[in-house]
Amino acid sequence: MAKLSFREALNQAMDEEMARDERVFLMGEEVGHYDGAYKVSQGLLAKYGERRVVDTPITELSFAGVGIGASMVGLRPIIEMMTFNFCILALDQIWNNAAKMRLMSGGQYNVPIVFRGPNGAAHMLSAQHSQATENWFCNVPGLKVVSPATPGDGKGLLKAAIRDDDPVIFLESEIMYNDVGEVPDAEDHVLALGKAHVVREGKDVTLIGYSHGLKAVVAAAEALAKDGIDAEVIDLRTLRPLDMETIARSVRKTHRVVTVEEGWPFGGIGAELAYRIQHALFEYLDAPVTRVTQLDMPMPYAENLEAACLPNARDVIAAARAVSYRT
Amino acid sequence: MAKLSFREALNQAMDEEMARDERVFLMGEEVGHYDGAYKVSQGLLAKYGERRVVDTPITELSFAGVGIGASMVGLRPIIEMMTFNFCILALDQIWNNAAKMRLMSGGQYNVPIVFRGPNGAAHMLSAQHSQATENWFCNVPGLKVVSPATPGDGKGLLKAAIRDDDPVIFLESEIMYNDVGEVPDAEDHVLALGKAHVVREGKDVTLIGYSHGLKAVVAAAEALAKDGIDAEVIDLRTLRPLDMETIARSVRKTHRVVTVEEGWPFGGIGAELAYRIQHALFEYLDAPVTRVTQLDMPMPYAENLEAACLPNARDVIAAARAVSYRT
Amino acid sequence: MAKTEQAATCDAEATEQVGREKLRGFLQQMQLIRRFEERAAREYASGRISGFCHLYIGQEGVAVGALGALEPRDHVITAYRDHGHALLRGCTPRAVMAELMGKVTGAARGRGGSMHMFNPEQRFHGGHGIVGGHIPLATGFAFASAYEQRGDVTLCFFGEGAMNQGAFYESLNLASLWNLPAVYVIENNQYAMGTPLSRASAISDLAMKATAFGMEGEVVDGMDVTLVNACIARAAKRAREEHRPTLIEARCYRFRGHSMSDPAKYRTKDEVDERKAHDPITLATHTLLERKWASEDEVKGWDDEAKDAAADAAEFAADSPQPSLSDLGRYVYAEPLSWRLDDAMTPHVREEG
Amino acid sequence: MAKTEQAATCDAEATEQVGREKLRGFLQQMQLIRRFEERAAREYASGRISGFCHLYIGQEGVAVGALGALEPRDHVITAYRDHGHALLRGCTPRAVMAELMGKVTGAARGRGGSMHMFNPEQRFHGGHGIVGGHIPLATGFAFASAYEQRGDVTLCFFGEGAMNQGAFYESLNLASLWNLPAVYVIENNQYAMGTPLSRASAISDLAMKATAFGMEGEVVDGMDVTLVNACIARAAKRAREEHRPTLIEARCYRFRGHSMSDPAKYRTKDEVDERKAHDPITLATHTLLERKWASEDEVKGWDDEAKDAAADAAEFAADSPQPSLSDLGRYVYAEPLSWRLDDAMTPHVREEG
Ligand SMILES: Cc1ncc(C[n+]2csc(CCOP(=O)(O)OP(=O)(O)O)c2C)c(N)n1
Ligand SMILES: Cc1ncc(C[n+]2csc(CCOP(=O)(O)OP(=O)(O)O)c2C)c(N)n1
Ligand SMILES: [Mg+2]
Ligand SMILES: [Mg+2]
Repeated sequence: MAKLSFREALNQAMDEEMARDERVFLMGEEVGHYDGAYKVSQGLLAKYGERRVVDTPITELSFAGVGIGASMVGLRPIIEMMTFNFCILALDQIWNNAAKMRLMSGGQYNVPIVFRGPNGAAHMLSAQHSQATENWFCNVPGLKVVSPATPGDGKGLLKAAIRDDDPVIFLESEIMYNDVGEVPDAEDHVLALGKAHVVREGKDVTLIGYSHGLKAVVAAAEALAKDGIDAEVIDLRTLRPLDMETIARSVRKTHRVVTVEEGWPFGGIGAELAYRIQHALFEYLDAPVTRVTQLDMPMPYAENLEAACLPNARDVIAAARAVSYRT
Repeated sequence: MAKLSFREALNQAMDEEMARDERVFLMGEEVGHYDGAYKVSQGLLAKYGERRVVDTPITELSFAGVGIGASMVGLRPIIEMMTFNFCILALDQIWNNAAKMRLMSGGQYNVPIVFRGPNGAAHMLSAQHSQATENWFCNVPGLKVVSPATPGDGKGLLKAAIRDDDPVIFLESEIMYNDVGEVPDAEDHVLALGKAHVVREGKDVTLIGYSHGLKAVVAAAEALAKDGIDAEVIDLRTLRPLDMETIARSVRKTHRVVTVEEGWPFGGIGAELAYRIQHALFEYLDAPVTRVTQLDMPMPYAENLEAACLPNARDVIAAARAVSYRT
Repeated sequence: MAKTEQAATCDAEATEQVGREKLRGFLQQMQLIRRFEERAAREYASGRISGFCHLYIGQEGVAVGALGALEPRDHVITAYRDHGHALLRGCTPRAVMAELMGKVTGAARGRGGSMHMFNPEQRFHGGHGIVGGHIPLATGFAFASAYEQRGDVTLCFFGEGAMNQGAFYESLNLASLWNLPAVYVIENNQYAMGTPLSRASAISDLAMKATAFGMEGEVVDGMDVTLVNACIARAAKRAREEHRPTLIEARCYRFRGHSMSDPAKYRTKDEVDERKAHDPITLATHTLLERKWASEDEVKGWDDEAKDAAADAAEFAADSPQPSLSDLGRYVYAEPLSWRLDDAMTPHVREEG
Repeated sequence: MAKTEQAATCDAEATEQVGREKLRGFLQQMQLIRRFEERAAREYASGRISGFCHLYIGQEGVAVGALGALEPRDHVITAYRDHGHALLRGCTPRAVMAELMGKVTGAARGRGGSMHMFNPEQRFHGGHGIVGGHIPLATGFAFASAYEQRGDVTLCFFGEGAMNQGAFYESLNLASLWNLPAVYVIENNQYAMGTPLSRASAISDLAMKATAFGMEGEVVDGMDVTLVNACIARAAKRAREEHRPTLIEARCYRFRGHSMSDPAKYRTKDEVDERKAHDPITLATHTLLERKWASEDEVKGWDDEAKDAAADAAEFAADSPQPSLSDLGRYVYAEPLSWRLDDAMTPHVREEG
């Protein structure tokens, strides 16, 4: 297995899919001549030229729509959002056109498009540039939502997203691009969408996370183990649709759940997981599903306030102890 | 008490607040010369003139921003969304500017603005015109979200929203404007935001609804009563912040909860309620919190499919029976 | 019909260019759209059609003249006032009427309704409800044409009200910057719901918006099908051969309210009557008659055929079944949804019928 | 300084208009901004400032000339490249530097950071991070002025990259349609991050965009503080007296990268050097010296004062405390949040320090 950074793994995924399928192209702000604001598209312009690596003006609404239009007539666009903060301007296109076109036309269109880019808070970027956007997409049927936690998953899931015939929102962590991880050498490393991954087996409590939040989860699981609490760790990988089977298998064993996300709490991933778990597995639960989230406020700039807003391993440990009645 | 339609009650609320406070004005598409797409603003142009009842071109993003800007420098705008479907285009202004300005400036601005208009599916308006938008606003801290179920509440809550110093999203049901109800004659009928209302006391199961969904809830409660199930009915009135005290009081009594909403399920109001209830009242629950929602798909046009997508009293009854283990 | 002699006719030069056969065809197309929509209005009144329903009556010259200038491989997209464009692009009257009635035989299998007709096989891509929201899609079709160097062209229709949305301006910039083969047609029917152009746009000469993006702009009389045809032919050629987009303001008028529920009190009867004197159908009829390119009988015959087609469509639609409830979960994703797999998503139980 | 004699000076006529006192003031303001930001860059390099930090170095002539043409009651708003505008509108160097370091003594109590400086008391309304997103807010300030017939004016700054956003076009239409007292200033520094104007906009003469909305458009050399001052004075007068908006393209250049993390490889050193020869500070300095409106010693003295102010600000900011964690829930709503009331919102437990 090769050791690659998240950035390199995603770059490889795009590169391989562009080489494989002429209909795949990349479009977005600074993806070409600048080699990507976060350098995820580095080298692709040089390799594929301006036809297939398209720099856009700052017009999120319209280039999102251009991508959707192109996908309706047979192309397979990858639209990079410089960061997902800016996708708010494009939501009309993504929600009303990408998500609904198939239904509204009675099944006459595929909309095989991927919107990808960095998501979530980075470091001291303040309120307008620090938000986890997954909740807004997960609410909307017609979309699939993916958010990988490791370079290997990033590559395998991005390739799957590009090949998928439905619109996929692909959320990368803004602060994990330099993270290095193992990436399978397999000619075609493609992971199925909609499948969660059991990262660590355990019997006492189920910790569910994804993307950057998984780091706090894994760190918490290690700390808990030292303390005699054997946590099972699930990486959701795909947020919509949720892999309830994998989750149910775990909860039937542990009877306790903590969810971790970096988005706002109200109606977030934790809320949805809590609903489904308590609904489907009521009699299995020995404690309330407990979520760890960003605090319910816009992100402040100051370093100490920002750190206080974001969930960390200590919060996860506290929640795991609480559901284990070991506080 | 006067009997007024929802439309008249909302109109009165705006009229009274405009008369009371020169800083209040109404802006939106067709609010003036057309007297409102749904006639909620009927007569206001004639009474207050073009200065205070402002017709806009079709530019949701910008007139939302104009309202927010005006509110930052001392005015108190009411921005009508012709329907809330179109607010998607304005979300950048509402989320990034209205919701965050206070925090981002360290408390130097009030943003006293109301965005109001019809919400939810009406009848055979198809996917782009039939959605309940509350989940998107409830997720975002900095906003308050209100959705009245009766003309009387509509008037009292809209007046409160206009007087509130924070941005309020005020969601009216598109198909209830003709509904007639009692509206208190009191000179100043203002209801507090953030308070739920117990519509019917009961001891066996708590049914939680709001806006148009409350109709199905009330009908279900009546049917259940005949069947020996005594349901308590709670009208949320305000969706953000949620009045957990009123809910908790009820759940401690009934031990069973059904939530009803016309929005999509993933991360919806029902999910959030379920999270909070199971978390805070785990030991009180005798059955899983169960939600009734729109089906998880864009709204199809055909009458039978649309009806099948929307929750109705039968669904609520079935859910109430299920949580009562009386199926 | 006493005034036939003095009545106005289509532009002489453009009429020559269009020629006898094509103009006869244009009239028949306009008649079909007109009669079809008159029928739809009656079905709406009778309750067999519901929801929003925006009639194109009065504006037929624009779509007919414009689409008559295209090749079959070219792409067409419009807003919610889409029955005419749909009928011209291979949606049968039956399919359009059935869609209006929410039947499974409809142009979108009953999922779309009046605002969302589609026929991708003939490159008619809808039918869209968010004002201005389809303009970026059109830009995307043109982008794809350029990407694949296919030489086809995209024609995008929208109202003068939509022109105030940011999506319009952003798209024009992209189209001009990237040399896309797109033609943007503002159907300026003077009103956006109840708002006249003067209360919505800072300028009234709309084609001038093109200069802000360094592209060609043209104004055309949208009530004259021959002028529209010539204008779009020029623009399509520019797109196909020079890879340059064009913005066109087609001045027209809708004779009915904005939608079936609009009494249109914001304009006078006199104003409407004056505009009706320039009915694109009357104009084309007089032109054909004056030039003896058609007889009164022929015109009457075509009109009867149009009425018959509309009646047949209504009957077909009324007799068609609603979509099956068992198909409820289809067309959300490529794989049909099966709610049973995840009953937390509250599968309502619904019986057929 | 050997070339002082031949060096370019500000426009003669505009310089006369501005006059000695004002031009001396302008130079001092530009020096303060320059030295302040150079200091901020060093603090960033040393790690005391984090996040995004966009320097205005090279563009000072625009803000200084423009704000020098306003009255105190007028409103000002800009994007994230806002340190200069903030300093000119009453945010002290200490408050701006403290904000950069995320301290409670900052211009936004440490909540905003580099991109979100505010001083509503002097009608400086930020500091905004979404490209184009503040343009409708500016339009709203102007709307409020018209609503209250106060006679004040709104000046809105944004980059040439922002001009491609729909919000820009929508706002221009509203401002012109409603006769709002607004002046929109495109600070065309030639690049939006790494994208030169030519790859983002279909036209290069940006003031022409005004014609699409029937409003006045002007181009001005943004490196000459006197020309900017005259141009904005005209536009502000038009806004105040004729209630008409103006669009201005101020041609300028940023000498540094887009933000602290941008190596700016998309342009050559030659290009940058050539532009630096037209440094607005050099230009104003030469003008003052040539006219003997200031001595070299004076200029040097002001520069030293600017450096001292920056140093003082850095020291003050470094010594200031972070916001108190006990205030974490403030400024979300008018009433401070108390998470205890609703512990389901996961109040993380955080100790001070
Ligand atoms: C974004 C959005 N805002 C508002 C509406 C409601 N609406 C539907 S049609 C219409 C008027 C559009 O006028 P115009 O573009 O001139 O087209 P016309 O109806 O005249 O053909 C409005 C305001 C909408 N569908 N979408
Ligand atoms: C909506 C949005 N898209 C993208 C960005 C990322 N971004 C920040 S600044 C910038 C370039 C803006 O260029 P310009 O408007 O010319 O201003 P300048 O930086 O040159 O002052 C971009 C793309 C953003 N902040 N907001
Ligand atoms: Mg119109
Ligand atoms: Mg720039």
